[in-house]
Amino acid sequence: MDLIWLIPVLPGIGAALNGLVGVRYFDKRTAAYVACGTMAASLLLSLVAFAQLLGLPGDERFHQVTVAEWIPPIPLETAGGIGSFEVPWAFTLDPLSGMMILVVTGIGLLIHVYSVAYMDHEPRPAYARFFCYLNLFCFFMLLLVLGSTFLVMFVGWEGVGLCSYLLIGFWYHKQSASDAGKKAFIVNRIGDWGFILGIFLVFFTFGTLDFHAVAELAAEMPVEAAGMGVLSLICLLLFVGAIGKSAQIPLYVWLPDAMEGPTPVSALIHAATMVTAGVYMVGRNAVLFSHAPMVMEIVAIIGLATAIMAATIGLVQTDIKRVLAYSTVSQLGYMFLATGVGAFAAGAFHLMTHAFFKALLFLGSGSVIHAMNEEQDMRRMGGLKQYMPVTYATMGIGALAIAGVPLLSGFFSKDEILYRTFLHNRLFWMLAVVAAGMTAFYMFRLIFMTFYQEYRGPAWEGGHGDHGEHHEDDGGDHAWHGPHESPRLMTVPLIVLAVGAVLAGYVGVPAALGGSNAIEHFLEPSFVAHAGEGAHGEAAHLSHLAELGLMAISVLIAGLGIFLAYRNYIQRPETADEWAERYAGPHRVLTNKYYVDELYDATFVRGTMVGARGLWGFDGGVVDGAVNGTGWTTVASSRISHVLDKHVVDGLVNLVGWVCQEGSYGFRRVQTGLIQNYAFATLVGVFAFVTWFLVGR
Amino acid sequence: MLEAAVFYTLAVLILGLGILVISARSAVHSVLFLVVNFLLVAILYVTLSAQFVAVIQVLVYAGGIVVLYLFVVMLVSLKRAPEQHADTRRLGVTGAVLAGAVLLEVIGIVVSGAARSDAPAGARGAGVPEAISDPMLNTEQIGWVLYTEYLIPFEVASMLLLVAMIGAIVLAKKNL
Amino acid sequence: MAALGFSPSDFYYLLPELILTAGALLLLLVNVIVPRRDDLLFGLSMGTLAVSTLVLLSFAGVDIVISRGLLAIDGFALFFKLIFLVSAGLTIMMSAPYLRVEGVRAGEYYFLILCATLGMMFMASGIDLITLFIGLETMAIAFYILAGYLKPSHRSNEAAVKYFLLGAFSLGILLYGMSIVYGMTGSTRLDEIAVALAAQDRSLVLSLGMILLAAGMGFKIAAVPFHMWAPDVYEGAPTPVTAFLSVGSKAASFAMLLRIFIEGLAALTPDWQVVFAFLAVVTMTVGNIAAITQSNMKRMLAYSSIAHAGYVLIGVVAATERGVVAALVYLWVYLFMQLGAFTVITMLRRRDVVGDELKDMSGLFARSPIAAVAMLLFMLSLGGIPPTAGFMGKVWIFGAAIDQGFIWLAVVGVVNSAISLYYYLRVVVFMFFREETTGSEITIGPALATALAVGVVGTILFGIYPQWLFDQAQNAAALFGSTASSAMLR
Amino acid sequence: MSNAAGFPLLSLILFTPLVGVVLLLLTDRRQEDRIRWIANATAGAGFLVSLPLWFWYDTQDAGWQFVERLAWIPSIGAEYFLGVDGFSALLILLTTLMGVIGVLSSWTAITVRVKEYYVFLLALQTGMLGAFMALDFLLFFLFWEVMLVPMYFLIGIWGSDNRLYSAIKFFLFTLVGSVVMLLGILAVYFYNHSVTGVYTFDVTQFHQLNIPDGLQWWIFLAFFLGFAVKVPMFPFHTWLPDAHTDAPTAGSVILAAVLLKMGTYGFIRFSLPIVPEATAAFVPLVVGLSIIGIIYGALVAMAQKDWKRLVAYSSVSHMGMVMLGMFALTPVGITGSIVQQLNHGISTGALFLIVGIVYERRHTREIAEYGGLSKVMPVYATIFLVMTMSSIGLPTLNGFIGEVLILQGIFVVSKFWAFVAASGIVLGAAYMLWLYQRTMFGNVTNPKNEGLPDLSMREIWTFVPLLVLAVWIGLYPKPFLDRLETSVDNVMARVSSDYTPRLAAAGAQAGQREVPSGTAGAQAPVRGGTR
Amino acid sequence: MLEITPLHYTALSAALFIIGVIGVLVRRNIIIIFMSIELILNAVNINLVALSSQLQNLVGQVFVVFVIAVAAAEAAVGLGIIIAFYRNKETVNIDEMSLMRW
Repeated sequence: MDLIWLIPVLPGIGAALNGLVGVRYFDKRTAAYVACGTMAASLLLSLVAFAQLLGLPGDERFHQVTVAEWIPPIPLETAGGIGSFEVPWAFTLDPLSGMMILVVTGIGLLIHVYSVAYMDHEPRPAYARFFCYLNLFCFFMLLLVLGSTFLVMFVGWEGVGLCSYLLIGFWYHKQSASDAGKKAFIVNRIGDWGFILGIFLVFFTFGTLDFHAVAELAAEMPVEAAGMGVLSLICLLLFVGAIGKSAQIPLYVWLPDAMEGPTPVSALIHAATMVTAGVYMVGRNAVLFSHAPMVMEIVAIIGLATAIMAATIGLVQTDIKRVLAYSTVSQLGYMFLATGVGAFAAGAFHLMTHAFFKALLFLGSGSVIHAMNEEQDMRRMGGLKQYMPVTYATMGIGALAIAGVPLLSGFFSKDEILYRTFLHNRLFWMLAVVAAGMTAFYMFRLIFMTFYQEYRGPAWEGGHGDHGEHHEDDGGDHAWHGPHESPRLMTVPLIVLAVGAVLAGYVGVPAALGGSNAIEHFLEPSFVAHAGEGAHGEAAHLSHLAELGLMAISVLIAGLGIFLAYRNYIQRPETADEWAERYAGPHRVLTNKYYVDELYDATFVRGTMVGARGLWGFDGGVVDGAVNGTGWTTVASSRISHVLDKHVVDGLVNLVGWVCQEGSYGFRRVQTGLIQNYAFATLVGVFAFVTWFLVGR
Repeated sequence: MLEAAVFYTLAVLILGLGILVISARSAVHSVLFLVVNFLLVAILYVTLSAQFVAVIQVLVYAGGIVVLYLFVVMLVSLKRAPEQHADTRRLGVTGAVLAGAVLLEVIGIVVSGAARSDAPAGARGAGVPEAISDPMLNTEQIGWVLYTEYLIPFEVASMLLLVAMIGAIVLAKKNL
Repeated sequence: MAALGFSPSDFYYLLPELILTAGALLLLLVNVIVPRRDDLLFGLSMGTLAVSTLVLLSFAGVDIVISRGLLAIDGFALFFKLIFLVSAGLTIMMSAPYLRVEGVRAGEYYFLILCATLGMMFMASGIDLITLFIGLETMAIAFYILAGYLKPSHRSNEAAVKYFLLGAFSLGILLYGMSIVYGMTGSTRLDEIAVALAAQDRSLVLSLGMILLAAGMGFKIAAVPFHMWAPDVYEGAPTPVTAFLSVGSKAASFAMLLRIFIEGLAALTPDWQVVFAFLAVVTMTVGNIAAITQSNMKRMLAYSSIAHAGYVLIGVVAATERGVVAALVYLWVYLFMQLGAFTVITMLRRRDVVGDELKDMSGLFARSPIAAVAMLLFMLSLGGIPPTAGFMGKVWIFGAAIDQGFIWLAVVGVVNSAISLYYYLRVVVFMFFREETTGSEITIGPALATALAVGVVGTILFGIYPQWLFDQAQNAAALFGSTASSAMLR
Repeated sequence: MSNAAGFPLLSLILFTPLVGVVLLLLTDRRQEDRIRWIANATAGAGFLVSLPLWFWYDTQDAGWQFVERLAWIPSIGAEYFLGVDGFSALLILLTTLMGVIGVLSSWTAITVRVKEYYVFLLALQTGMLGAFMALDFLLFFLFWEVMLVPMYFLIGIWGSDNRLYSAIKFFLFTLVGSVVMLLGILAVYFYNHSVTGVYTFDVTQFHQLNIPDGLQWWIFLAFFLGFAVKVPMFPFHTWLPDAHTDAPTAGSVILAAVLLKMGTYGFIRFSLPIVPEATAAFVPLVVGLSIIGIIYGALVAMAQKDWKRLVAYSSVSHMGMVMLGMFALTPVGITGSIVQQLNHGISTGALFLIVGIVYERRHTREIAEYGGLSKVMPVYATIFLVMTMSSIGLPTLNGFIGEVLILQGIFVVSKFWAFVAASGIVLGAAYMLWLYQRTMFGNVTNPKNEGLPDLSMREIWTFVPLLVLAVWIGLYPKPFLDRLETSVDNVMARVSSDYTPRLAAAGAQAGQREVPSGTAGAQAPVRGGTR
Repeated sequence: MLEITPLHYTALSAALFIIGVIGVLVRRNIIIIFMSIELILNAVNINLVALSSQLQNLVGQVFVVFVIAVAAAEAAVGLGIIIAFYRNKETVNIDEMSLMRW
């Protein structure tokens, strides 16, 4: 277990190899082997470490490794006197991080393997670059997960943001891709702004940045039920960071755009791992959050609102990846809802199951896109079931899982969340259930539009259909022979993930269904300050029967969603359009994603740019001009001084400058060359002094 | 009484001639007024019992310098009226007014100073011989002071005159 | 023998002056006996200066009053006399090639330079108004002639007329001031004046005398508003004469000014401090601001020299030993940088080029890197950028002002020195950044090379290791300051 | 005070570039390659001789090290007094390293007046090194001013379009500040004399003065003007974009990497310890200006169309950050400030090199002229990316360490300031990424860019040290922070009377440092804690 | 009024001095300006002699001797300069002497 630091470092080495040497010298195979090999090694280590962790008694499952000093101790004032600002490179393995490293390395490895085939048509340097980024991402993600202090986590936090930026903009020659990358990074930075301030406040309050130490200290502070105390402020700031990273309202806008990246990237980063970092972070600081009930409430509300809003937008999207993206946003909202109502374990559980089925769905969509020659619009697909059965089957499983169909993983985790929400607030529960229904609807809308109905895509050589379209995409540099099943390297990960999506839920079968909710008990130590201490808020309980009733309701709603999708897209495909016409207003709002992007663009982006240009003008015109005016410089560039004259009014310095310049000419003008005027000046001097002495002394 | 009469007469004449010097149209007239002025000043010196200075005044100024002036005025045979061309930027009149103001100030200061302590409280320099009203003694005294106490400046003055001489030659000679 | 007013020892201590006089007279003779031997005349005058300097140096540490209280042979005088002799030597060195190009006779020219130096030496030594006045006039008359020495040149003529007329006019003012001081104290000897003034109340009449004296001296040091002759005369006079005028004459006038005001009018210190403070401020400001738009090098340096007089006046205003040291140090380093700059301008005077316009400096670096780099040094030094001597001078000046609480004066001073860099750098721009050139090749003869070398060495040496200079200046000011401060204490 | 080297190491470092100058002067101006070799060899030698400062530096010695002290101008008490602490040692190393890089990067960029160019570059090097070493205030000022001239020429002769204007602006701006600073120096000098009766410019002596409040204010303002212009702080920054834009690449690199550090160095070395009370009194002003600088610089950078000018404005923003950390007057803040100075030197220096490389190929700095360079110059794009990330403070790279320390340092002083300043980070990401996108991403739209060659081996080598440093400081800054410990503590001991230097504390309670101070926080429940 | 004190002489001297100054300021003929300067010097001399007489101190008169010597020297040089100037410009008008300005 002392070698856990190797878990992130291995992919890091892979990234370095591929980045420094690979781009120039590796052929595709080598690059792929390096990347997958390091990931596999990392997975292996994770498994061993996890096994060792399991081998420990429940309340001792905490292991910290300090690799090196990072920032050596520097004295600094804190709220409690002079503290010592000190950050080591330290890693923590506990149940929560243990689960996470498994998810990251496991799904990471699968996606690496998948990418080997998916990215095959890329040129060699780009191929190596891709794997370099992917490995780098895993490095940072594992750092984030394993880091035992806030700052180490922040390193991973920012690092995954960077990788996300790089991978979204992987096809940098596409304007939209590089735009999306930039947007992701900058929006994330806004979140990071809150996060880092939260970290500062943590240090200021506790004098340490170690999660464990902070949790222990925080546990001894009173719960801030009545008002916003310092803990609430910390949590709020941290949550701002989580909002950015996990794409919650109002900072969710980057995630749908991030779909510009290659699909494996979407699967790994924007579904399975990175975007859940916010949830993970909140879970990491469960003790802090549970001392700030008001913030918890905010977390829950934002999570819920995001879940609903994203689900509604997902209803009308036509881009296959965007549907999945909004679905991700929505599911993340669920996770926050869970943490917000205090069900940290449920949130983490859903995080894990979601990682499986969402990665599966993305990879499946990637497979479809691959098959359709980079076509992403569902309206141009249809009837693919016959061409790619494996993809169809696995995606179907994924959709069932996310829709919450019983006995699949999503069912268990989602119902746990809904149950806990119900305990917390019934209104929340109702809304969450509605969102779940919408999820089912749009997921099956996706399945139906893609795999059922008629084939609506472009024609291929020798194939049927005659409405050939010109493709801008240069991805298809080889002739396209119609939709086809993806190669083995892609389907195997799909199958593995599908198995996962089915089985992952069984680690957390609720008691109502006769399970023991193993995952919850396993994770519990990570959410309390002292192992063995009981979890909070376990007071309210429902009978198993009521719990089963709730499950039934949510299953019913999900079934309703699926049915509606079936009716609208299989039975009567025209209904969709009818509805769209009938509710034209709402439909437009939804297709335009509530105009949030436009709103942000008009306010923040444009505002900033206008401000920036204005300041520049100010800088060039006034501040600079003011200085230019100071005579000496003016003469050097008469042209500039000419322009300057217009700015003379602006400020005293400017005036001084002008006086200075004119003064020089003035003094010269006095120098008339006439001797008598010179003598006159002398006389003036004498007169002035005499008068001064006469009057003043 | 007589002293006052003499002084006022001389003062009026000196100032009047001074004004004539600076206001005469022709340079030649100016020079002539200047000679008379110098002579009157010499008389003034006599009334102040500075006979030696008076003699020098007559010899050097009236005899030497003015002749030089006259000589130059003649030499500079004017082909056009010297004051024809006037530069408009010249502050002549303003200057005259300002000079008048300075004069008022100076006289004011002198008068006020005199009013406070009716004579400047001068301390006589140590070892400086007293001036004696006897004309012969005055000359002797001055000679004594000049050749003992002020010997070095006197020598320097001789160099100064040599410089002036050489300079005048250098400047005035046509092809040197 | 005391009754005669002098003793043989007086002549011993006047040996440097006597040698100078003898040399000057010999020069006249040789000029007549062996005509057209400019090199001989050059050697003779340089030799005279050298011997005079050597003798002078042997008086180091002497502090006596000779000639019945008219002359002081002290460190202060020694310091200034060195400035005069060195600047005269450098002037003659740069004159030799210049006169050849201009085609004028050298004999009387060297004679006049030596006589002007003689006058200056009396200005530094004199502690009596008459002596000072005679010294001043000896120098001034020599300069009147030198300014007009290029007789065919209209500009030279005009410079002479202007300098002469205004000089005579200001002489009248100065003399009137002296007569008032004499009337109020009954003496022309500075020590007696100091004693007499200390015994009486301050009166307006005295203030009037002081103002007139300040105006008269202000003319000589070219302080605003008595400065107006300077640009025109500097521009018109032969370049080496301008150099000598701006260094020697200015230093001598400062010597006289320091003697009169700090030693003689010590009792009036608060009064003349305000006068000079005002003069310093306007002088620096007007000098620098007017200089920034000049296109003629000599004219620009004239304004710059006006501004420098302003800096030195700050030292005078401080009116302490530190202030005097500052003034001395400044004048000494000013000697090297100003003369150096004029040496370069002299260099540019060739048969076909007048060489004193700013544009004549164009591409100097390409044509003569050594001259350009030297000029760069002089410009930086004038602007007060280390590690040049000018910086050390400014440190002293501003230090003296701050020491005495004249912080505002120091602030004006430093702001001005920053402004001044603008026009000094303009020269650099022309020399280094422009390509076009004018006129024939520049050749640096041995005399000019020596002058340039002295300027460069002085500028750098006193910038990097000024200890020797500071010691000398402190000695000079200490001997001088002892009498001054005793009078100042009243 | 000691000299571990046993020989005048600092003088050796100081005068090595001058030896090069002399050698260059003796070389025929037409043998350009030989000149280049000499210059590179000298710069390399300069770096090598400065390395002992890293290895021989004793982090346990709180005094000045490698001290050399000779009489210079006894009559005014000025001395040839050199010595370093951790702070100046690091800056000296940065200077010598940047010297190598600057000289190396000029190999092909400079084709006219080669000899003079290297002469000025090396002379500049001596000036900068001297300023960092001098412990005599007059000597410091001398070197401080000496730097101006070579830089003026570098901009004025080898600069681009508006070079004369920029050069003079640079010169005069800095000069005005520094002459006023000179007055401040003199005021301290005379005050010291009035107290001790000794005329001296010894900075270590000044560090022990307790100057009365009123005088402190004035001295602080005088110093402030001098240093703030150099930094440059917000209202005094306008010379910077011009100077940077027009300077040749090496000039910009050195200007950004080293020259700007003069100002911050001055603050830490002189303002803070000599006039601590005034420093404390002026914190709101300086912090306010710094924060304005951070935001303002970032916003203006965003509006730029000129690549180099954008980087220049980013400098304004970053240096605002440096000033902010310094005037937190907390050990973490000051440490961060110093680290950030190094970081700024590394990343901004590299960014200017980056601009210089395409400028050399294309002779334009218009961002719009570029685009899609990733395709034609992948190595270049990669390096640019790393440096962009370093500049915007991405963790694992150097910038992050500095920013975190600075913000943490200011946070404990005022939450509000930290809130506002941290938002500069967001803007920083925005303009840098936008720049990166506009230049590197997209398709090659401008046909002139199609044939651009990627970096040559020489060019890569100019970046390698910077990349290594960026990663090193990002991942393991301990060696750097250890070296700063005593420097920061000495300053802190002046600005805060109850501060206990770490070295002393460690000596007093040897081994008891592990006691987490956080427990103190737990005992006293915290309420908001805004001061 | 009737008792003639040094004050009277000083006033006379001041008046003459100012007359000279006015002459310098208003006339355009250089030669007349020179003569005005002579008036100024004379004013100084009157002052000195009167003070000397009043102080019973000969130094003032010695001073006058020197002033007269200097006046003579100046006259010689000044007139030499005028002649040199006149040779070139054929004028003694001071207003035509503004070649160098600004």
